[in-house]
Amino acid sequence: MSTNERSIWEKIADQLRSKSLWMLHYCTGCGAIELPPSMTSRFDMERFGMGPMATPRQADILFITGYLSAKTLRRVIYTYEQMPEPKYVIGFGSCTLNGGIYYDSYATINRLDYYIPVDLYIAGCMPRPEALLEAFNELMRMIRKGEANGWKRYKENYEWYKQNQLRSLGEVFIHDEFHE
Amino acid sequence: MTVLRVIAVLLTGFFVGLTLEGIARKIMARVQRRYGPPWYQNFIDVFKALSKRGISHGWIFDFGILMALGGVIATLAFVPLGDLVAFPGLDNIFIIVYLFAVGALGMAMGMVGSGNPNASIGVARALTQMLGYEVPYLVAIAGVLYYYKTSSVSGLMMAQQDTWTLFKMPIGGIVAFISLLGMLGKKPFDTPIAPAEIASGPMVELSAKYMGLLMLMHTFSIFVEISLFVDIFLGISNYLTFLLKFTVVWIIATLISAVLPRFRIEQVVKFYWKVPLSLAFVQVLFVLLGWVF
Amino acid sequence: MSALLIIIPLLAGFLFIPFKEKAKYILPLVVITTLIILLLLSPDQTNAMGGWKAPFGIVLVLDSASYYSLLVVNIVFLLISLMPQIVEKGYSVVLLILLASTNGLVLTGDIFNSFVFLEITAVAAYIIAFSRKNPYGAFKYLILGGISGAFYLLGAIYAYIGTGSLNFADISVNIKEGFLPIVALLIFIGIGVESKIFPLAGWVPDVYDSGSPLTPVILGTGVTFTIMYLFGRIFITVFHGYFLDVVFIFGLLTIVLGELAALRQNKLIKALAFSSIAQAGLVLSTISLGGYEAIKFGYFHLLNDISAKLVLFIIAATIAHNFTENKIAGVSFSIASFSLIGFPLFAGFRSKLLILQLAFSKDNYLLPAVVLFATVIEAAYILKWNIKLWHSTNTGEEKQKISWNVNLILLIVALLIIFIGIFPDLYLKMAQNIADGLTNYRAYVTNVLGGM
Amino acid sequence: MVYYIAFILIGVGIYGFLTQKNLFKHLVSLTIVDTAVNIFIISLGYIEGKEAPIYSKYTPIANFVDPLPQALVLTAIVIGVGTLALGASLLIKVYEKYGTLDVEQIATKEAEE
Amino acid sequence: MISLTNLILVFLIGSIVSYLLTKANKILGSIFNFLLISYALYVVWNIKVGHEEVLFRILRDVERTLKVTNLGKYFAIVSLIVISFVAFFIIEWIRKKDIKPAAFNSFLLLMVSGILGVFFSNDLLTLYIFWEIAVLGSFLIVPMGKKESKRAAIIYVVTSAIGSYMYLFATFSIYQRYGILSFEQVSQYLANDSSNLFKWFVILFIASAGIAKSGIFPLHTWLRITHGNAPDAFSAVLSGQLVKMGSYVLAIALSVFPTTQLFSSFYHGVPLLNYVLIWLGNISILIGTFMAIRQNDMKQLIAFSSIANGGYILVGLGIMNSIGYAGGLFHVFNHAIAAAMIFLSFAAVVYRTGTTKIDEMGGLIWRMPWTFVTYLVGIISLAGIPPTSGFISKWMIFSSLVSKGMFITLAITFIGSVGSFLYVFRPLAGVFLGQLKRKHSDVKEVPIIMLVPMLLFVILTILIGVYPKPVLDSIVSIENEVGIKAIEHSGTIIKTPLGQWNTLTVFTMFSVGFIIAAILYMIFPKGKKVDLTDQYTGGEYLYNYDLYHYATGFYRFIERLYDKHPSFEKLYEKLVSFFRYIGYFTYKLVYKTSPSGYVFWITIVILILFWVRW
Repeated sequence: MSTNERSIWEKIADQLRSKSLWMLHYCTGCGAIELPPSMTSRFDMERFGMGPMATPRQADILFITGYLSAKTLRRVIYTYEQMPEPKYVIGFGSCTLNGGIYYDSYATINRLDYYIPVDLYIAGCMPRPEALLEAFNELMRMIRKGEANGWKRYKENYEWYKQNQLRSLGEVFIHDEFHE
Repeated sequence: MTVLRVIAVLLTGFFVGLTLEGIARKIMARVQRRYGPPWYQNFIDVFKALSKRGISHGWIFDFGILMALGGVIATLAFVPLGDLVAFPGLDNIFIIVYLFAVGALGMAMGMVGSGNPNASIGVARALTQMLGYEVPYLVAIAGVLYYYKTSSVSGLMMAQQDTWTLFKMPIGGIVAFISLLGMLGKKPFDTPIAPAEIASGPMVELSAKYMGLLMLMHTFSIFVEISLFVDIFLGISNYLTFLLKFTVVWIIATLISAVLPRFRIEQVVKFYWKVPLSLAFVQVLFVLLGWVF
Repeated sequence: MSALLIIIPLLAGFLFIPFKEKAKYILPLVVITTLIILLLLSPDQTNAMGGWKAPFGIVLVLDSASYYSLLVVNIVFLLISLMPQIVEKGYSVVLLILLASTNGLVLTGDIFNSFVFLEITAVAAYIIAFSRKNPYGAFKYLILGGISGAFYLLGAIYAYIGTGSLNFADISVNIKEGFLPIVALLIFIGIGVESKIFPLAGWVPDVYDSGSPLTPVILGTGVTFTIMYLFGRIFITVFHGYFLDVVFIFGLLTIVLGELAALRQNKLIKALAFSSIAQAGLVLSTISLGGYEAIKFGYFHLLNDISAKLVLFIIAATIAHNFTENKIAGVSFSIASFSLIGFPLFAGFRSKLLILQLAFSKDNYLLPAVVLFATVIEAAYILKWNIKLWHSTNTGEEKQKISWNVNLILLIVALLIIFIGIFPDLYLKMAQNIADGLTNYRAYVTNVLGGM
Repeated sequence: MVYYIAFILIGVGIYGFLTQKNLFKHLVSLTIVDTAVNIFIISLGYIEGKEAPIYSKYTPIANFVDPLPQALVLTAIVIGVGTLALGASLLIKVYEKYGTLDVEQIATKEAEE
Repeated sequence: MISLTNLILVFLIGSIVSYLLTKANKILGSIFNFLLISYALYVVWNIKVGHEEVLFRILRDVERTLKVTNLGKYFAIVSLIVISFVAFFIIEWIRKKDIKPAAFNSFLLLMVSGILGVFFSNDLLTLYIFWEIAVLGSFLIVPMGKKESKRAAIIYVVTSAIGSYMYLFATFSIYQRYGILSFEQVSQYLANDSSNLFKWFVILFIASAGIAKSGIFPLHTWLRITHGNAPDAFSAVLSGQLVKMGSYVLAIALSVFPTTQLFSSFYHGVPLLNYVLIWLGNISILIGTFMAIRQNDMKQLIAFSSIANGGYILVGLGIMNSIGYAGGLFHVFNHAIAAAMIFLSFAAVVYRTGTTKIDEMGGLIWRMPWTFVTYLVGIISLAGIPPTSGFISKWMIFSSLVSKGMFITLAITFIGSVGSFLYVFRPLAGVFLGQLKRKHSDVKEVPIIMLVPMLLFVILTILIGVYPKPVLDSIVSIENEVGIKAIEHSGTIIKTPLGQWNTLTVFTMFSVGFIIAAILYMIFPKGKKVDLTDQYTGGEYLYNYDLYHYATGFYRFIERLYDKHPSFEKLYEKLVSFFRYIGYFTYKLVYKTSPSGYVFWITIVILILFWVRW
């Protein structure tokens, strides 16, 4: 079915999903330090029903907070595939947008979007918590509207994503002499 | 007639349980000087979790969750809420405590069935913690049973004509409350679900629907534990006063857990078998000698 | 007439010295003839040797006790003679002499004559003990036997001084009061060495372990029975049970320390040697409880022990490794060891039960405790051997196969043990007769001295 | 009076056993004990002023010492000789096997087996 | 309907027949075994109580009789159920195992003949005789197991010999004092006997046989080695049934000789003797539980749990009020069934994987689901969790302890029951759940013949758990026979002065809860089935999932608390080596010395006798 007609149940479910988003933040690079202030008393994230979760199995949002090298990208893809359906990805900071200050380095990847579907980007070389909260509210609105369906895109053109990933990483699962 | 009462008990368990959990999160937030989620946040979380498409690790994983929820629902049905008693003659204290073990075993079996070692470590810790808090709790309760000469929970409640058992046997009350904290799995004693150490322990492989069912089971089990404490120690109460006492106990428990860090698992067992067990034996000695206020 | 029982084996022995090898086939014939003669004789008769009347000459007494003991000893000899495999090359001659001296020992009514026969038995035993490269053990046995013979002789002489004559009946009737303790002590030393009492029986393990199957079998069964009979004859009929409380203490010591010593042995034959020491101690302490019942049950237990020991020693000496090849021998070995311990369906259980019941009826709580303690230890080491032989993994290097006739005899004895376990009155009747003969010394005296 | 000599000899024999290390000496002390017992037996029968109990034309009236112990001693001596001979042959075999007659060395050799 | 003596004779002859049959063909022999044992069960089932038979005669004036009492019949039925199920299991099991099949089958029948005799003997001596036959039968089978079982057989026989010989000592002192041996007469004579000391001595010594056999505190060390190493199917019989013979003798010592009348009440109506025995039971519960938590070998783990449950039965029987006694007897039934069920599932696991170490296995549920179900229901009953029968007996013992106010015993029984959750869960998580080892990936389920008895056990446990009427009726008849006020129960409701509960409503409520959960499960979207290696590993790539299994040192954090625990096995080994040293000392001193040593001993004896006599 196309991306935006949704059954009545989907609509209600999206309402609920937007109200309680559980976040698995993949802290790489310098973005991780922005999260504690957004959770504690000044910018209280829990007001919106959001909270950090330890395992991808229970997480709704995969929150990638910085540059991704080839090695860490494999982990991100592996974790992304372990998350249950309606899952959303937020790219935090310019490094996920277009490689940021490491755009020309041999190790990092430039656009996160080629490898996993990103629903929302937050620009800024480490944006402040206010931007983070603004982004969360924006995401909630998108979910309510039914626009945040990156996971559907991933499912529909799965080969394209997989092909991009293999092109840049060689292959996701490494068999070398270190791992018998 | 009993069917109606059972449904009433289950519904109270569901609604009152979830609202109180929401209130607990609000109190926790207020203690940390922040606003905290709305009181109905837990309802949303449960329904959101139920609505997602998760993953399952084979038939034992599903059976474990069903057995857990089924066991706890069965236990809840037997617990008298004030004067609302689903099975008047049959609510024996040992039945409730051991039927509760069915739920615990079901969850343990399901989680370890998932094959993740974090889950096995979490379950091993949960069982050890259970060994820790169960013994002083049951000895204190046995003191009360011996004093009132009946082992049915509603009978115990009715027996507190003049003063509450909490004032009649204060040490027993304290021991039961400490064990209650252990049972609830709140902060000082939440080693099995330690998110930082073993990735939320048994719940590591629980995805959407199973997570929702388990949150339901968690609420029902909290409801069972506290209502047991309220029935036995806090005097006669009709339905409304029961809920009031329930909320007071729940708030005290949340306040304690809001400020305390987490025990290591050996410390939990050592603590429970040093302080509460000796207190329980002192209390039982008093009951034997008849020194009851 | 009863003298024939001694003469025939003696003559046969001396006749066959030149061709020792063929003597192996004569032995069974000789034993059968003695048995036939014995069956022809009637139990209560005395024969004066050389016409000299009782107190002066040597007298051979054949009352119910000696009749049945002879029967048992000869049957044991018959069984051994039927198994030529275990008899060494030239040893059947020695066996003949041993048979003669044991018959003499049982029959004789004269104390000096019993010394002579005791010495002949001892000498035959030394030779048998030396059967295969065990000179040191045999030498030690010789020294010990020599000393005990000397003391026995001293005792006999003191008895002679005390009563003026050497005849048992005469001694039992009119020995002077002062002499009895010294005589009893010396004779106790003399017999103690042979009947494996605790401190005196140092020779038993080394001799029984002499390598050839013949030594433990004949010494453990035939000679032990004769010595026990002699012990009964002297200490009960002649001394009227005078010295028995001391023997009781020594018996208990023998049981406990015999069993404990067996725990440590790593060779089967040595363990069985200690077990036979302990069982001998048990028989002695039961007899020394005193009274007709005690003697009867004592000899009943002795009979059970001998039948079990016969089987155990033969198997222990011939094949001392696993039973997987020769199963029948294994089965009979297990049956014999279960009867030794006292499991219900076997003979040992009956005798142990009767001994316990007797000890309790005499308000003696020490003996049952010791017996039960000893049985626990005995169960430990005998069953250890049982399991080791049944389940030992090393497929024995020398595939020693038992020949069929040995197997057959062992099986017969084992089935006899089970038969006695269920219907004990065969052995019980024998023990009863022996006990009768020993206890009523009035009949013995009148029988020997002719009511003088 | 002769008793005391007999008992002293027995004491000597037993002393010989307890102290000597050489096995042959044990055999010797065994014979000492045997002869001591025989002497004791003989001394019993002696009566003052009587002759040796041998019938012959020189001794028509039976004025004899008690003959019985003397008869007994005969057999006792024979038996003593028999055991001695057997002991000596056994000692030869012991010597062949252990190469020594000393008790300690034999004990050490046996311990090695 | 043949008489009992003929039945026992049939079994004795049967053991020889089954030897020959199994020599011919393994399966035929075991089928013959099974038919014979189930025939015995049929005979015992509808034998009427009070039926007497005279047996052979040992001591002159006391004849031996077999008499069917309620107590004996109950124990016999429980034992024969266990043995017949195991016999059915053996039909398939014996084909692959490398034990000597012919000897195994014949000794099994010999043991059963001993057992039949024990439960129906009417006096102390016949009981001893059949007891020894049963010990002989089981002794011959135990060494057929692993290498260690050879030593285990010796320890087993020595411990049970100690117990039965103390029992024999007491029997003879009774016989010498009163002249009679049958139970009724002995209890009458004991009742009006004056000397308290004699009564104490007699009852304690008779109970010592029970203590030795059911692995209670002082004589419990043999259980670990014997159950751990005996042939797998036989350890089911060993712990399911032979231990119950010990409980039978304890029941006799406590209830047939009514200790409550014999002795004055020491604490709330419990005489001092019972109190001592209860404390022995307590210590064995503690030892059993805490040692079981440490074990890594699953069979030894369940062996320790048999020690703990033996302690439970003794505590139950010791209380002697109507509820406690009924609890003890019911627990005999539960533990027999649960232990047999668990050991059969272990036998199945060993039949396929060949090892009993928990950390060498894992994830067997995906290959052997039915064995898992048996083990699961077995541990639910062993741990005493409501829907199964295990809970009923524990509940009775708890309520009787509370009504008697014995709080330390109560605390220890709670430790025992909660501790049992821990140690039964260890094999569940280590062996059945978790990651499946690669070398076990081609393991198949056990053949059908082995599955049938296991699943019958499952049905039996749940059936009795929901509808305990048949077992409760026989317990009521026992209690009337023994003279204790019977518990009143109606079908599924069990009433006690403290409170009552209905097994049926618990079960229905449990199933209602289960259905509600199932409905919720159906409504919401179905989870995608994921295979075992798709785990959350903190984003890491794992290549060898065998290591990703948590089983070694499952409760290491508690074990560390009592690592330096006093071990009684070492104590008894020191004792044995002390005895051995005495033996060695005498051997060296008296038997191995030179000739001068011998002469020295002769002179010593002469001197002593001289000194003593004059």
